[in-house]
Amino acid sequence: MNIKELYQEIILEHGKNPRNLRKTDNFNKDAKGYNPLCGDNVHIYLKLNEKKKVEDASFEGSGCAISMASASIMTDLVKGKEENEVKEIINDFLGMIKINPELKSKNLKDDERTKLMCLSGVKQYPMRVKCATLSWHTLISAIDNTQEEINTERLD
Amino acid sequence: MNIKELYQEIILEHGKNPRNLRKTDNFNKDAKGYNPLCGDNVHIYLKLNEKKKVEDASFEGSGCAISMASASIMTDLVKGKEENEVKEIINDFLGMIKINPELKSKNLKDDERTKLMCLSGVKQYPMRVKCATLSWHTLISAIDNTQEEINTERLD
Amino acid sequence: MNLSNIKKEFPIFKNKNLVYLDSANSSQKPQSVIARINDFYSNEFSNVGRSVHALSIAATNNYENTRISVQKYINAKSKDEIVFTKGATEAINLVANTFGQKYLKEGDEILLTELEHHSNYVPWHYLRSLKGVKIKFAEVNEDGEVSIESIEKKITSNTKIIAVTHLSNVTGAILPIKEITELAHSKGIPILIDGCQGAPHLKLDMQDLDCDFYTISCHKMYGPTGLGILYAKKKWLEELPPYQGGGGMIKEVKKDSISFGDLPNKYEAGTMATAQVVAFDQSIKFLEKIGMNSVIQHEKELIDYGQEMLRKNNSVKLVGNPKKKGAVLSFTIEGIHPHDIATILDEDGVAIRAGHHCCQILHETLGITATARASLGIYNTKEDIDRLNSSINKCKKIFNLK
Amino acid sequence: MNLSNIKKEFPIFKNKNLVYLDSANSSQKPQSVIARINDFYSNEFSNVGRSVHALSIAATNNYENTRISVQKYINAKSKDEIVFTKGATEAINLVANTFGQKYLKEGDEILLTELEHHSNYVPWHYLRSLKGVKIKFAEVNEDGEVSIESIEKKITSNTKIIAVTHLSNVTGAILPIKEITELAHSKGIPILIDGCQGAPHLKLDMQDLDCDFYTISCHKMYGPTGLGILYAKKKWLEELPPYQGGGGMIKEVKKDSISFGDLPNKYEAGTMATAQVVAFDQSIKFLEKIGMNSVIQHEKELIDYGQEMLRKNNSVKLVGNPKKKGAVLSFTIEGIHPHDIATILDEDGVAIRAGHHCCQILHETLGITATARASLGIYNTKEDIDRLNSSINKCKKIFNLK
Ligand SMILES: Cc1ncc(COP(=O)(O)O)c(C=O)c1O
Ligand SMILES: Cc1ncc(COP(=O)(O)O)c(C=O)c1O
Repeated sequence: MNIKELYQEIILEHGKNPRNLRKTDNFNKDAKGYNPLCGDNVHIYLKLNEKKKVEDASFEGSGCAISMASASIMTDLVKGKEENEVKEIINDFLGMIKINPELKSKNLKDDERTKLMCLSGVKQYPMRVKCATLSWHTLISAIDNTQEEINTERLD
Repeated sequence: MNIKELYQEIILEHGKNPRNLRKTDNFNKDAKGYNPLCGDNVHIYLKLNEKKKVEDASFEGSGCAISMASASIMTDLVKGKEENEVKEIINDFLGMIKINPELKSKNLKDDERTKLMCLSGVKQYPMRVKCATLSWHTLISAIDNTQEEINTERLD
Repeated sequence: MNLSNIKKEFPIFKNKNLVYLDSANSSQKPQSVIARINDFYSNEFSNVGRSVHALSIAATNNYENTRISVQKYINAKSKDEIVFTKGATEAINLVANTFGQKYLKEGDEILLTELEHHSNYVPWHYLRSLKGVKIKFAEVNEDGEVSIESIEKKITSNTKIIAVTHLSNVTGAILPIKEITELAHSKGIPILIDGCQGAPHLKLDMQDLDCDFYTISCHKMYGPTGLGILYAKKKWLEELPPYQGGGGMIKEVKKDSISFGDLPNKYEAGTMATAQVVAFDQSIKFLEKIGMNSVIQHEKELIDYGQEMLRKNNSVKLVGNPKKKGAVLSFTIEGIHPHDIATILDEDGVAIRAGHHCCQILHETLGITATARASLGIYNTKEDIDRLNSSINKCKKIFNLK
Repeated sequence: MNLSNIKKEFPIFKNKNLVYLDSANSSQKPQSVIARINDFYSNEFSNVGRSVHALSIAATNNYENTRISVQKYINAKSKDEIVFTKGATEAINLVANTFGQKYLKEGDEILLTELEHHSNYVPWHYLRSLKGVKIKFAEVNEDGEVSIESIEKKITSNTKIIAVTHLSNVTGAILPIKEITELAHSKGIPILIDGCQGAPHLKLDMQDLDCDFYTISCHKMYGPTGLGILYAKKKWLEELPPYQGGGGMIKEVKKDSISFGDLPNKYEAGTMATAQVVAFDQSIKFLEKIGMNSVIQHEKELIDYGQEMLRKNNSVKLVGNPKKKGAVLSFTIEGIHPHDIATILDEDGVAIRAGHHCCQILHETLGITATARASLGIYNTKEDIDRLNSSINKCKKIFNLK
């Protein structure tokens, strides 16, 4: 395994210039996440319309390249999708980043799948998996409105 | 080293039938000692006359054969001796029980020296040295009137 | 694993003269445990936790693996219910301190038994002076047991927690802890089991037992020194305040406030006993390989054999005669102080302990100042008991007893 | 002992690729320490204390020997001033808890510094909630130092204890602890020195330093995990109440009262980390054999070399620039998060740590969320620093930095 597979150009680019790093106006769902290991923190904002379709997604926070890129790619990707679809994608992503070799979700377009697979290098770096998954867990929390701050130390 | 050198007949005999196991009437000096290791405890009583000569010595307490024999022999031996002589004998005994091969005190008669040397086997049993010395340390405390309970864990 | 050959697994018994009967004090260690410590320090050492380099990741995984092994071994519901401490004593202090802090006030009662080890009394005693709580002691009967009735008798509406030993380190009595737990819970009282002597000798199932707290001393369980375990139901670990403060147990630290980490980190402040935790996995594997059924059967045979032999021996008096007994043979000999017994036995290579075994209250209740105690481990044999008995006879001879 | 060959004494460096720069977290262990643990468990194991059999006597002597070695090593007045704990964190908790209990009341102030490790803050924080005391922080300057003046500024008539680090585990600043101690004592205030990072790298002389408490973390000092040391002046150990309660620390236990043992037993409740204490004697012998003068000189050369090299490296920014600095090189690289640095370095076998290093307050003060930290041990070499530097360059390349 080469370190360059972890730090692919697309990750570095998203890490450096994260998309959606702002606070959505009139958001109607949000949640905070924290990774005590890195000190990474993230705040996810969602705006869903009446049909539960994501009109906007954004985040605030700071962290390592992996966590920033992951949040950036994620928020880009969920825009325009329906809540159910988003949940399905999250599961697919979390499965892939831990064990599955591939993404299976039908709700992902080919280019989206390719982009997400850029994060798959993390699998070989167990301590960094949490960096990649923090924003995703926080997204679940936002959708479910659990009001509970995500703390990656609680996650396996 | 044979265990029989530790448990010589004279020790067993004094251990079983300790002399002076009582409380001196009108004692004018006393002190308590405690050995947390064994739970042994001893209370020494002295009656000194105006010339600081020991008129009577006795003890109360319970403990192992070594500690009972030691207190028994000790109280027998100090009777009739002067305070200074007693102190000198204590030092001599404590030196012998730890390192010195012999007792050197001029204040000991030959038979007294022989009797004390019966306790010398303890030297080979470091955990039991405190059993043999408890009453002697307590005697110092009584003479000096320190009011402090002797605790063998404080002693080296 | 063949129990008749088990001494071979313990390097200490290369000394063929040694009859080790002091396992209630601390057990010997099998080669696999010793080797694991050696390997870990020699090839894998790193601190666990927050470093991201390869050694640290591997060490952290090993450390957390032991937590999971312990969880499975004692059938706890969650790995987060397993807290590593420096010993059982610390585990009990942790509970007494945090439970006392949050839930106890003047007039409340803590219920112990007369069998308890100082480690399951002194920590509660602190609350007496600090908070004005009362301590009650369920009585031991003449067989050295504490019955469910004697516990029940001392429960009042003020009883706020019960703390009892699983297996007495003096009389060997195995307490009916499942019944005591049911009784306690029927009155809404939480219960701590001091499992120091239970864990090495009995089967453990936390979900079946349903106790609130269970404490283990790893060095008595064929594991390294400097390590203990607190099992506690998750709700308690969540509700109780943290104990020691330091690195690793916090979430966020500011100048005016601190928030604490999640379980089990909340209770593991500072650098932990990493190598010891990693090696303790081997202790559990060792016991699993033998199987607790075999351990229990083997030790029961020894206890029965030993009791019979000592009962037949004139002037020897067994201390306690509990119906359910494990691992411990305490005795006195009329006319010989236990410390003299221990010294003479030691001369023959027979290692026992003499004294009050950190149970002064029990000894006072029984009216004896000290006892001699032969305690068993998985490695003991009937020959060891024979050697014990013949050394006792030597004692008697030296002291001119019949 | 030849320092150029010193890696040979540490089995972990059979892995030639390893550049271990995480010693401030925990140090590697020399063969002599590992072998001592192995030997002790294999041939000599017994619990210490109150058994009278031969194994126990020998173990107790070994255990107490280490206490005397430590006493001599740090030039304490008496061996009774050396208390073994499970770690430095516990040592600080012990002092905060017992000192707080006896001497602190609402409105009293505790003076720390902005440099402190969480282990020297959280234990004091508890007293804030429990007793209503205040915590003040002496300020760190832009070089990452805490000066005597900045301590003096924060002392008031309410200051009841001062607790400061000897050597910062982030900036490497060596504090003027002798002057701070004099200042504190001139105002009648006792002082605790957190010596976790000081002890492995500097000469210690308690009688000269005259501090009231000094805490040591043995696993950072080439010793086993699960062991720490509290040095405390005898008068404090006598006057303060006991900490944890349990076996071994008591004198007499009755149903309604307890009296406590003498020093140092009073503070060593329960079964201690016997094997670890016995082995730590070898850590001290190891350091004595090299000689602290050589250690200090060797590490100073490395620090100077490393500072120069990293200063020359574009985009690398050293964190802290203290005049007196030891053992630690913390840095950031503009545009690369420390965790990414650590992961990339690790790929080359260069083990460093990234994060806040349990010093969140310092990081907040410095306005950075995390730093990368390379920390040194006696086994490091200039080649290690070269490897660090070239891996940093690789990082920069991956992140397209100049
Ligand atoms: C400055 C400082 N203080 C305290 C500690 C805590 O030491 P330990 O984790 O060994 O208890 C550490 C190390 O983690 C430290 O670097
Ligand atoms: C019944 C019992 N409880 C508690 C303890 C204390 O365990 P540790 O000394 O390992 O903390 C012991 C052993 O000493 C024990 O036998």
